[in-house]
Amino acid sequence: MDQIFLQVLNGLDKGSAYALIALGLTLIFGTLGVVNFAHGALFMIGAFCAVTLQKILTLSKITIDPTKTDFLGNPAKIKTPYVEGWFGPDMGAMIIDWSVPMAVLFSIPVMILVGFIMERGLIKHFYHRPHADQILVTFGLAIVLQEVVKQFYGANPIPTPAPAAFKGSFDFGVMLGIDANKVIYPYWRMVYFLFSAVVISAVFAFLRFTTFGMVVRAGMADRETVGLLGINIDKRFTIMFGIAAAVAGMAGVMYAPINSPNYHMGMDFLVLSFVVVVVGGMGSLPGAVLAGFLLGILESFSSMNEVKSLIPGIDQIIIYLVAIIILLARPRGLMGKRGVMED
Amino acid sequence: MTKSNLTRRGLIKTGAAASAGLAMPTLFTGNVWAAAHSGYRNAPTNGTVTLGFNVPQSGPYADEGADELRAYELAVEHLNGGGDGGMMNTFSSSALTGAGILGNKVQFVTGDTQTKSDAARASAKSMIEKDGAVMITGGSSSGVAIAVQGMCQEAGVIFMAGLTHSNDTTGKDKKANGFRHFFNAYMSAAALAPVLKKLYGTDRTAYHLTADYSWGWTQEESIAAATEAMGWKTAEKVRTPLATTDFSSYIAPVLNSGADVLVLNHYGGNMVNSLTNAVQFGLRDKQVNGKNFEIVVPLYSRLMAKGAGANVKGIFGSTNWHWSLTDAGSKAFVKSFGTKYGFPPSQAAHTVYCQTLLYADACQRAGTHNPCAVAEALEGFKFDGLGNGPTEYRAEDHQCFKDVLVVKGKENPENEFDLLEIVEVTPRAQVEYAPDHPMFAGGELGKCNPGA
Amino acid sequence: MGILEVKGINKRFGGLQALGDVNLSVVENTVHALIGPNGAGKSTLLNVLVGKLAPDSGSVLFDGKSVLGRKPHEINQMGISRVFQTPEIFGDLSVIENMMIPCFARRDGSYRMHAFETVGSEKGIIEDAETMLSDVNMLEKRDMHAASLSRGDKRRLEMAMCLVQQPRLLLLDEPTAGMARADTNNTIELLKHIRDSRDITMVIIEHDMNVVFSLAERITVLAQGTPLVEDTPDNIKGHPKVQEAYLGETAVD
Amino acid sequence: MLGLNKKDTMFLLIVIALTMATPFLMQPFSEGSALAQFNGGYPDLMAKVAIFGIFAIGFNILFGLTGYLSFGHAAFLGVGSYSAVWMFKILSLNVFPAIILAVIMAGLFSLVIGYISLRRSGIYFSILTLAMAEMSFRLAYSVFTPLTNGETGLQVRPSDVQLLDGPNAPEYPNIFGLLISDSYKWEVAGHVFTFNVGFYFCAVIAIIAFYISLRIFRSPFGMMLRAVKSNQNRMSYTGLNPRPYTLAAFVISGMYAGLAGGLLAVMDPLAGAERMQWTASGEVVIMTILGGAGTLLGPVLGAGAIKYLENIFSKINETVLHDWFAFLPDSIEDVVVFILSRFTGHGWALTLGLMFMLVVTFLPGGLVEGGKRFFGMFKRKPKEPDDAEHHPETPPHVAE
Repeated sequence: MDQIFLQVLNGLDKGSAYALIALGLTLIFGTLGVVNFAHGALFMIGAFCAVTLQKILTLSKITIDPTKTDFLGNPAKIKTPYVEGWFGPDMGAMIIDWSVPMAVLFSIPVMILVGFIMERGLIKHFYHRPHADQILVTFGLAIVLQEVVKQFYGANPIPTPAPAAFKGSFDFGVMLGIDANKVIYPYWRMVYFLFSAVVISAVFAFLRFTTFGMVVRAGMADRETVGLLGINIDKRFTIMFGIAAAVAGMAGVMYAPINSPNYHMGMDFLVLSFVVVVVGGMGSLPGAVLAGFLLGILESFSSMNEVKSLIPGIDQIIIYLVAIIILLARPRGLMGKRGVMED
Repeated sequence: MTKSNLTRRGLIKTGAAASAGLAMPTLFTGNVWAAAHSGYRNAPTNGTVTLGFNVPQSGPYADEGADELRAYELAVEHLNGGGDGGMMNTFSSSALTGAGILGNKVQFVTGDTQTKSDAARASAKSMIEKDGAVMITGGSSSGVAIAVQGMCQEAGVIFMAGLTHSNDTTGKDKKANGFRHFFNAYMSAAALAPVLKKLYGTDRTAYHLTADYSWGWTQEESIAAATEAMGWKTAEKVRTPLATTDFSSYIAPVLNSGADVLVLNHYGGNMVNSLTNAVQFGLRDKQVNGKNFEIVVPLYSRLMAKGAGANVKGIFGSTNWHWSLTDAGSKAFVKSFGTKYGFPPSQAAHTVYCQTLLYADACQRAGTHNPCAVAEALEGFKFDGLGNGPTEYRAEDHQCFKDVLVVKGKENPENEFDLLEIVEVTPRAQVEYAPDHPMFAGGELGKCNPGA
Repeated sequence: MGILEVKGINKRFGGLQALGDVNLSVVENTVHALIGPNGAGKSTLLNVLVGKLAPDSGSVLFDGKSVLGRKPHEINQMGISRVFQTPEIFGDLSVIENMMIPCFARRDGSYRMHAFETVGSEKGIIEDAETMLSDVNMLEKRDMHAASLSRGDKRRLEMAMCLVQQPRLLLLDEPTAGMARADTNNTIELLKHIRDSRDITMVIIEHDMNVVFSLAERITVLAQGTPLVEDTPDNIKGHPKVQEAYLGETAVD
Repeated sequence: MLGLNKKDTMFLLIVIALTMATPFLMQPFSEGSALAQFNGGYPDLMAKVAIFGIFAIGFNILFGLTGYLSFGHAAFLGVGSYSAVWMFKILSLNVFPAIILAVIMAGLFSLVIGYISLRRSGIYFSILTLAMAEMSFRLAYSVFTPLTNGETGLQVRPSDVQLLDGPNAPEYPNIFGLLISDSYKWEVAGHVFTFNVGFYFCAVIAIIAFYISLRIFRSPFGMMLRAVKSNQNRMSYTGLNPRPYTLAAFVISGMYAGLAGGLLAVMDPLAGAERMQWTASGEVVIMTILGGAGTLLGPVLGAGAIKYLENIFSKINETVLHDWFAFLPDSIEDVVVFILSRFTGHGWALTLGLMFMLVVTFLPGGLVEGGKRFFGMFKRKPKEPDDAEHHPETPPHVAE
């Protein structure tokens, strides 16, 4: 029982990352009609926003300390972050400690800018090209983006820890009256889950309650009609691309403490997030979120020893297996609309 | 020459006809390049000898590959008499003089393994077939090492393995043309076990998380055997898919299992992520069975430790070599590497530097690059001064036997490279095994292949 | 008994009764028009006839055999061809290739893997295709890209593709929709020519009453998914019920 | 000749001539010259170009003709390789049983996957194929290790006893005793040309594969496949069942992939699981698009371009660059080398990504279209109607 509870927790957490990425993908697909294979790269760039901010905050003044030696036996160079110089050691250390949450704010303008450049510079030339071309050019873009990041940051993962306040894990066992240690869950992962819930709700609220959102939703349903009303839907769609990029970016920033970012994490998530979108139904926002959580939970359950001993290797393939079954049983995914992407 | 003539027979004919006026025709069969003259493949010509450095330049191990490449360039510099000579000065064999190998200037070509066995073989082939490399070295994973080793055996060149830790490289997949300086999973286990016993006692229950491919399995097998031999129990052995990035669902059940030690048989990105996740779950702050919960990472690498950041603090593992060693060889190597590049070398850099020197030395002593003679010179070769203390290339399986370092993540690093501290140097005798040990059985060296 | 017998067809979409108890009998070698206001269920009925939609109940017999539950290509192989509202042709292929494909379908059935013949060696097929093209005055356009044809030519091509199969029943879904007057008249002439020159039954859905009354021999009026009345064009013109339900105030001129 | 009209026969003859002359064409620079680095005329690369050419030609029959974008074709390549190596292990080191089994197994495997995946179209089809291939890769890497030898790759061991081979049979893949790895080197005027048995074996098979693909393109079947891409709806209402056509195309292209996989094993008897990964499937997509989807020669050009980039560009390390630009003043040399090294050596993937993006954006028809435009600039006469590939009556210009 407690195991099941634990794996549901895990699944929700995995699912939140999938859902956030899939949400952005679906926004782009629903509004612009573009299949964006570079979306995983946006997630990766988001994570590297956290890395970059951390690097900026730890930019250091170098002083020579003759009393110590470095690995070559030369006098040691001591690095003191400028931040510590400006705000005092304690305050400075705290600022550095909180670099990941701060990077969320930092990432929003960066990601919106990246999104605009991508849309205006590349994607807009592909609105009227076949989906295959869109897939291919964004796939090329994904390769380029990850290689560029690799040139700057190397191939190794870069640790970007969460603030010390979120260290350790919460013991649900104690709370629920089960034995201690039976059901523990890291604080930061709970933060991640809550964060994604907030972002998902914000996106839905934005689309539901603002005029802008209503126009966009109308545009998603029927682009031509909205165009006939004299509303410049293209401009709004460009902004939507920026928002989708920001959602992916924030998902990446907050994910950085969970797994140290590396340049190919985008590709790792790309296939998964596409499977999520397709399972949810191309173009359906609730479908993307639902499928994200569903696949996250299924993935967690399949990694349980009990399940693995029944079907060896099931955790290797569960996501794909589920995707195949769902696509065969429900051709348009869980909540997909008819006629989308069937050309 | 007409197109219709382009059959095999036609080629021989036209080749012969054309040669009369133009150049000496060379007819080769059976894998041979310059063999017609020298009796082995890719014999040095024009006073230069070409070595092939086959390292991952793209993919997750690209940084280790880059570090290996730095060490190779340094080794080539030293072999050609440049720089400060590095470990050539401390090496117990004095055959090398800084005048290249056998008087031939050392050149090198590089290739990208992409950490895929296919790509690695292709790039090794290209170095052998196109660039005339007489020796191939490098790699940062066992799958690649075994694949390339097999290819070098077929092609008839020497393979000096880089970072490869699987028992199989010198076990069931060993080859006469292949040599490994790096240690292996069995040695890790044998070195770690006594330390773990001393630290954590004999009444422990281990939970294994293992990368689901052959290297992971051999390490899991080795560690489980070694720890069980000293009284530990094994609660569970769980295989994790290679592509896993989030290990939470594998780590969450650990505390429930009654285990009080978590063994992470992961390497590279897997290790960084699984360790980070395990620490996030706060496992190390927990008490199980009245004992502190512990995590062990049998194979450590400083570059990976860097990726895991502060999470490595206080966690035990083993490593082939570490820059903080204070013997003369290590110091010389760190000095020349650090001076050239500005940071200390990794264990991957160290092992490939040693391999290059060892190869050059063997050629020098054998008086030829012929793989069979070189192999003979390496087999049973005892040496010292390369940073690991007295070392021997065992003739039976081409595995180096030397002391193994047990390290732990340093609690208070003094600088960004100071991530691991050496806890114990386990002497060679403790990690040695018989060539026909069951974990290594099933393979044969076969005969050396000079490619002729 | 007609060549096409539709009995008691019902089809609901959610709460909407798209077709309610439709009965229809089409006599062989006649032109039968289906008319009715928008949303009367004409296109739905057509989709049921070609196997695109499955009705909730009822039966459709073509030449005594049921067409329900068969796939579109099987229904076509029974001898039913369909012309769409917007011409459905192979835009990426040349005009002659467009014509050859139905010729192959007629000769070889729904699937045959002739991968090792060359198209050029299929003399009989090419001959049939060219004959049909010249029948519809398009022979000089044989090597054009079908997508680059004018709309009228696309319609012509589509009809030619259907006719070359020598179907026993031709279904036409608003063949003149969106056409200029001249094109419409050409199409009427073409259809008349077809009607008069071969043994073929046609079911035609049309809004343009000019087209309907120039061609049809029987007319069924549908309203709200149910046949209102079926009669000859002359009788339909003056039928009060039809005037009320469909033609409204403006009677046919 | 061979059931082809005059122009196609000419086209085929030119392809044959070019293929046979590959050892010269890919080795334009003399040994020891600075540009020798760009020589690609060594057996492994030449054979890889031929093999991946076969793979891409097959993929093009599916993608180029029917428009179905499969992201899982690497799985069939992998199946082909594994089958071939198993044949080497248990039956004979002669290449023919290996290749035949590779094609059959890949055909069966693609029949199953195609039957399931072709129930959907568009991106749903792509995701289904991707999912199945990725499952195959992951299982091959882990659970199926007894069958595939997992991470290390399946290889022939000395302990394997080939049932059909006698005691004196060669220990390496061979064509009835003629070793695949045999090479004839011809040194002439500073050039070294290598004629390798394996390459010519692959080349002959590649020519046969190309010929078959040419016949399919020109056949009624090929026309039907293009009809599928153009308008499936019309196809069904014309009495044709699109499913068997697409399935046949899928299986044919799967068999091509299996053949390529078998040949990979012939050239190098090791089958690694990575060659089944979705990125490997992506690679054949890139090859086909880069060269020109739907054209006959495009896929081969694309395969050549990518394999060349991967093997030659990745070897241009900073030391090589420094050698080249040594004539420059040091400071400029460093800058030039720094910039260029971003795109060569370890940066070759960046070049690949950029090149791919540029081609998709500006040359949707791929290199073939680029070539046409290039030659079009020098032509005085107006061009023939666009893309002759689609008109059997007007066969393509031979320059394609």
